[in-house]
Amino acid sequence: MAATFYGLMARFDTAPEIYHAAQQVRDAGYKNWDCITPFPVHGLDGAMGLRRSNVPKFSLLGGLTGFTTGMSMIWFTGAFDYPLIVGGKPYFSPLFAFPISYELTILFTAFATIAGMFILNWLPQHYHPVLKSKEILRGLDDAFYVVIEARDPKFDLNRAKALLSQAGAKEISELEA
Amino acid sequence: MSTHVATISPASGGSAAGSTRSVSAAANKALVLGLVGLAATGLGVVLSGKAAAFSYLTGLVFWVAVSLGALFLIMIHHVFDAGWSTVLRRQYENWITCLPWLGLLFAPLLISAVIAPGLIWKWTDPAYDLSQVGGHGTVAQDVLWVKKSGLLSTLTLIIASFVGFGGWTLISSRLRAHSVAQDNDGDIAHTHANRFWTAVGLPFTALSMTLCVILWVKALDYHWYSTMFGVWFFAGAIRSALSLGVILMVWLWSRGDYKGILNNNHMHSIGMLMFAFTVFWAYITFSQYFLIYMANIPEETFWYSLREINKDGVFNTWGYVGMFLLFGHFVAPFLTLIHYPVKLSKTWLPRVGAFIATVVLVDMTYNVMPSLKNSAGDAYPFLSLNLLWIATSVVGVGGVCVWAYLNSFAKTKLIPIRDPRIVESLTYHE
Amino acid sequence: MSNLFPKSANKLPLQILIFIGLTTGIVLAGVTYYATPKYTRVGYAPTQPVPFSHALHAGQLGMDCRYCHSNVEKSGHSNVPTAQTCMNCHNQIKTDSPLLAPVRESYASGNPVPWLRLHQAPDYVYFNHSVHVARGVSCVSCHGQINEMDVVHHAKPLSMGWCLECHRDPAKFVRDPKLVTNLDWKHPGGDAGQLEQGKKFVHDWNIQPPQSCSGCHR
Amino acid sequence: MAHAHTDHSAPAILAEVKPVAFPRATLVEKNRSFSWVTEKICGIIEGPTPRWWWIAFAVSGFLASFTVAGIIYLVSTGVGVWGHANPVNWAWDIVNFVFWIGIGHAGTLISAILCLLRQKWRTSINRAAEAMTIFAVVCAAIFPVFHVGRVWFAVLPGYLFPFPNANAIWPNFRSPLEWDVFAVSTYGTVSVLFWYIGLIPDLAILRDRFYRAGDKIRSALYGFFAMGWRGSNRHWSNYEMAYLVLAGISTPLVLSVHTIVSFDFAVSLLPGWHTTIFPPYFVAGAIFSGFGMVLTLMLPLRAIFRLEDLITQYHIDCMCKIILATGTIVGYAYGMEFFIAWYGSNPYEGFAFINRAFGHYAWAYWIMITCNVVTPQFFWFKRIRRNIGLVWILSIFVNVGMWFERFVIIVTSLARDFLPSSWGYYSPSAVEIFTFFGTFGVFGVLFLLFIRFLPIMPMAEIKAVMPQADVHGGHDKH
Repeated sequence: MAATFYGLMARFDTAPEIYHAAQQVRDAGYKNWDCITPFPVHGLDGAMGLRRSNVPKFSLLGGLTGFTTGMSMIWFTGAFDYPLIVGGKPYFSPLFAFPISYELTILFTAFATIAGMFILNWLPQHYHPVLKSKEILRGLDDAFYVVIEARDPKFDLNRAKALLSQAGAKEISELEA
Repeated sequence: MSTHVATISPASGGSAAGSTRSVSAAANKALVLGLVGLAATGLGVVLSGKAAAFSYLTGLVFWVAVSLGALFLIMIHHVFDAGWSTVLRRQYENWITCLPWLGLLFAPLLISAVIAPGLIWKWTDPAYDLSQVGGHGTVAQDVLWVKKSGLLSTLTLIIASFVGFGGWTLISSRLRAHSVAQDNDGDIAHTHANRFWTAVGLPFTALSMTLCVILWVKALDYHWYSTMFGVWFFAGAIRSALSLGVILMVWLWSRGDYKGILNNNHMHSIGMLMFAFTVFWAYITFSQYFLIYMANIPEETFWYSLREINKDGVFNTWGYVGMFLLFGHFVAPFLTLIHYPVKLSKTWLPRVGAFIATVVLVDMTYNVMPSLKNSAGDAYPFLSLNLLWIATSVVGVGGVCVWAYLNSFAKTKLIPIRDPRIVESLTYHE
Repeated sequence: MSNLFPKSANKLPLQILIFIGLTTGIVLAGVTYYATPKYTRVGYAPTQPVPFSHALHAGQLGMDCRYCHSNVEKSGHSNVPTAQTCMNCHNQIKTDSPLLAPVRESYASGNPVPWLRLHQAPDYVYFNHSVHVARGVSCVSCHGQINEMDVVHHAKPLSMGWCLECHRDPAKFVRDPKLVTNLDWKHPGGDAGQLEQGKKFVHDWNIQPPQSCSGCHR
Repeated sequence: MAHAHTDHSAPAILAEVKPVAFPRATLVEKNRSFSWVTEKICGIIEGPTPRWWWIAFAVSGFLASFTVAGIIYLVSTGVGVWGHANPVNWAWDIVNFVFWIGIGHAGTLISAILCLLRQKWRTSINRAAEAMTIFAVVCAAIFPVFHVGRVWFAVLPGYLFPFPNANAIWPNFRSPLEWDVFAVSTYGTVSVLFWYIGLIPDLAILRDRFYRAGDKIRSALYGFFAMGWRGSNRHWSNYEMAYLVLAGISTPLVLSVHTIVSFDFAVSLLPGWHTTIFPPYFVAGAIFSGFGMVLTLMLPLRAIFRLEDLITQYHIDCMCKIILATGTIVGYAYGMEFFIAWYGSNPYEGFAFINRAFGHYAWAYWIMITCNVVTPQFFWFKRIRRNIGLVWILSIFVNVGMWFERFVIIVTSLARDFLPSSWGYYSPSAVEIFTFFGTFGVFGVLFLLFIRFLPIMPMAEIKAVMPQADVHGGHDKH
């Protein structure tokens, strides 16, 4: 099976190095590229030109769903389907429905947030070219990488290599898909 | 020590001297405004008696809340060894110089309890006729007062108020003095001394504040009780003090003093605190309401019923105030402050702060004024002449507080320049 | 590692998710269907010590239910007849039938015939037959077409939800008390007629079946 | 320093800024490198199982068997095997439930609230604390589930969770016990999710390390749960946002859980239970006991695994101070309850509190006061905070005190309610005692499995707060 070319992977050794390299790759106008870091490097999002994450939109949707579910469930069961007087309380009141609606808001928000994170990251993805590289074996310990994909419209092997080595890459390797 | 600083301060630059002069002019204006407000309130007492007295209590307690909140924030700063808030701390240290003045302004209420008992607190006059407020017999015949008479008396009221204001004045003056002294000698001992005063001050202030507000506010309707009351007052105090902090910071920034000092991260952090205490207030208030609602014990529910329906079952205007508090005190600030840009905006955050401070005032009004009942035992409507006297009291007492603040402001450095955390605060980023 | 996980592994999580979803759905559906009295009790038809046929006695011969279950109108408990009741007839008819031996034995000894009980409300349920019968709830509503059963079987689930169907809307079920033991009777006006007349009964007799917990769980 | 900021637009005052030196503690001592962190934490999992682990595991397992035996006996015999009788129909089961739930709270507090407050010192303890939360919730859940005796009723659809059923009824949503069901199950679920999300990057590291070491089975096992994490910054961006949102919702969650637990009591009319300060007071107490438990667990771990550079004296100081603060808040609440019991002038209420302090259960009350209010005051002193052994002992006192707090609240109020004719005295049965102490074994077993098989500290997060992680190198200007 002929291995297809996926992209370039360049190693950097420190957080400042990858920060500056990312700025250069961003300024060179690449779109399909990424940084591989062992921890979330503070400020790297800006250096990569990433927009604010969309996860909170999922969370908001989940939260609203949860609260509505709670309130309508308690109304339906207590005031509509089986009205039953307990403790002299009305069949339905937002007050005593609040604790459970509140918990469901949180529960659904949590589900939606995590689902949102997985969907936006397109995870789980146990197979990935980056994971196939020998480099990654130490990658999540203390090394930082820039990966530029071949499918980027601006991609040109030599120019990309030149850019990365100019940015201070310690080692550049090619990844197969 | 402060006189020593005052001699140095003008030497720090021509513009500083100029702004000091304008500050003292502003201080004088504030004092004049305050005195006018106080005079108007005094006139109100002559004209409408009780109503104006209650309003004065509302206005005064509101400013006590703001100032105690500021005191708490200073102490919380010290106890957490906080870094970012160092630039703001000095403004709070300036503000709390008003505490002795607030004590002085409280004196008329204590005097009234002696010379005109029953004017505000029914129980200062055991012969008070409860039928005026929809009850039976006199206070002395009320078994609930008899049980509590050990606490609810003019003497304990005076002692508690003295201990409260005295202690707060002592603690606040020590905290401020050490901080200011450090500007000169750069001695780390002042930081340690402030931690000591915080360790003493936090428990003392928490307990004395609880006792005082129970006597001043909760005991207006002395049948009612709630263990949450002190915490509720604390929540309001912190919220109004944070609002004050934002307003002062942005005011100093727009004046030019805080240019290069105040950055977005400070705004964001104080915005987050405002948000957090919005939720805290809601939590406290909801819990109190909810537990009383669920348990449905008449000795407790009457306090809320009074603020919702009249004895004849008609919904009264305080019910709308209660709904306003739900939305204005919680929902609106919550939805506003949750937005990231609002917390950074030097236009919007002070406005939100001013709004929150106003709602804290409404909350105080909601707690104090319905205790002023008519002969049927119903609360006087919200929209009445009382609001005018509340306005004059807030302006009156507030004028004096601002005057005290500006006086202190003129005498101290803008920021605590030798504080161990000052650089961390100046270069603060999240 | 990608060397460890083949490309097809990327589909695995989704497959697992679908599998879990389906399993949960099936288990829940199963519990909802099978773990109910409707499934576990309806159709229960044990062999009785005497092969007594309700179809013969109540159906063909037209005996009234109350001839044997004589206390049903007066007592909370509907009685199973003693051997004496059986012997009223069977001392004259089929006196020697070997199938009736247990009845004769019981009659002689005074020990009851060991009938097996089908319809049994749990101990924590208070149920009063007389109240239901007196307010026009027919035997057929709870016990089914007994008059057509050779061997009695459990016809209705007798679950709490089933009780509530009537307690929430008695008008669909109540009839003239004179007709309660007429198991074949249907309102001549059909469902609409039943509902109309039922509403009138409910109103006139002030029928307020309890729906609170303590109505039955006393 | 400050001089870097004195540009032309800055006010003159900045030229005067000259702070007195008072350095802050560093979070990772001895200037360690990133790989040192990885090696240190992964080394615990990769190394051979130490003998003490087996011993501890055997002891915990033995202890846990008490709970298992107690529960089997309970289910096969009936709830009568517990010491409950009129008027105390609810005692150790709910005491233990609230106790364990409270223990769990520190985990969420450390992970969530300190995350929101940007308290970076949380990083080295949050993983273990979150694990502690989950295991504590497991131990807590045992009691309400099994106190019903016929335990299948607690899990059958329709009884606790709304599900169409043959009885055609729904759970009673007006009952605080039903709120508990939702609160605790939400809390358990969200805690597990939060914990798992935090684990993903670390699982990926273990996946790669085991692969490199040639252990394909364990690599695949960790790899499966690592979900193909590859450290992509595009992923980190969403991941951090999700983590922040989870922290943001866990904060109100953790507050609400103990608030709702407090509602179990506070919405009732029983003297000593109905008091409006219960919600914040329970939350403070929960955090108090939770941090007590964190110290109780982390100090031995720190000594065994030589984690002194990661759990520094600064961390211990912080935790001691939180214990001091929350203990004092709890003390305030005790005082407020007592005061308002008198002020409210309800004779039953007044009696309930006098009875707590001087009645049949006074011994429990004074243990509570000593452990919860007096003990933390020692943490005012730096010398005591620096004495690790003493801190550990005091933290155990905190745990004991908080158990007694729940005992005092629940049992004294029930044993002496309105009618003297129905007063009683409650003593636990042997089954109850064994079941409760067995839960420490259950907890121990789970915790030992955790420290053996999962990274006890979040490597990625620790690295992110180390000085080398600063992209400006700590000196570069913005």
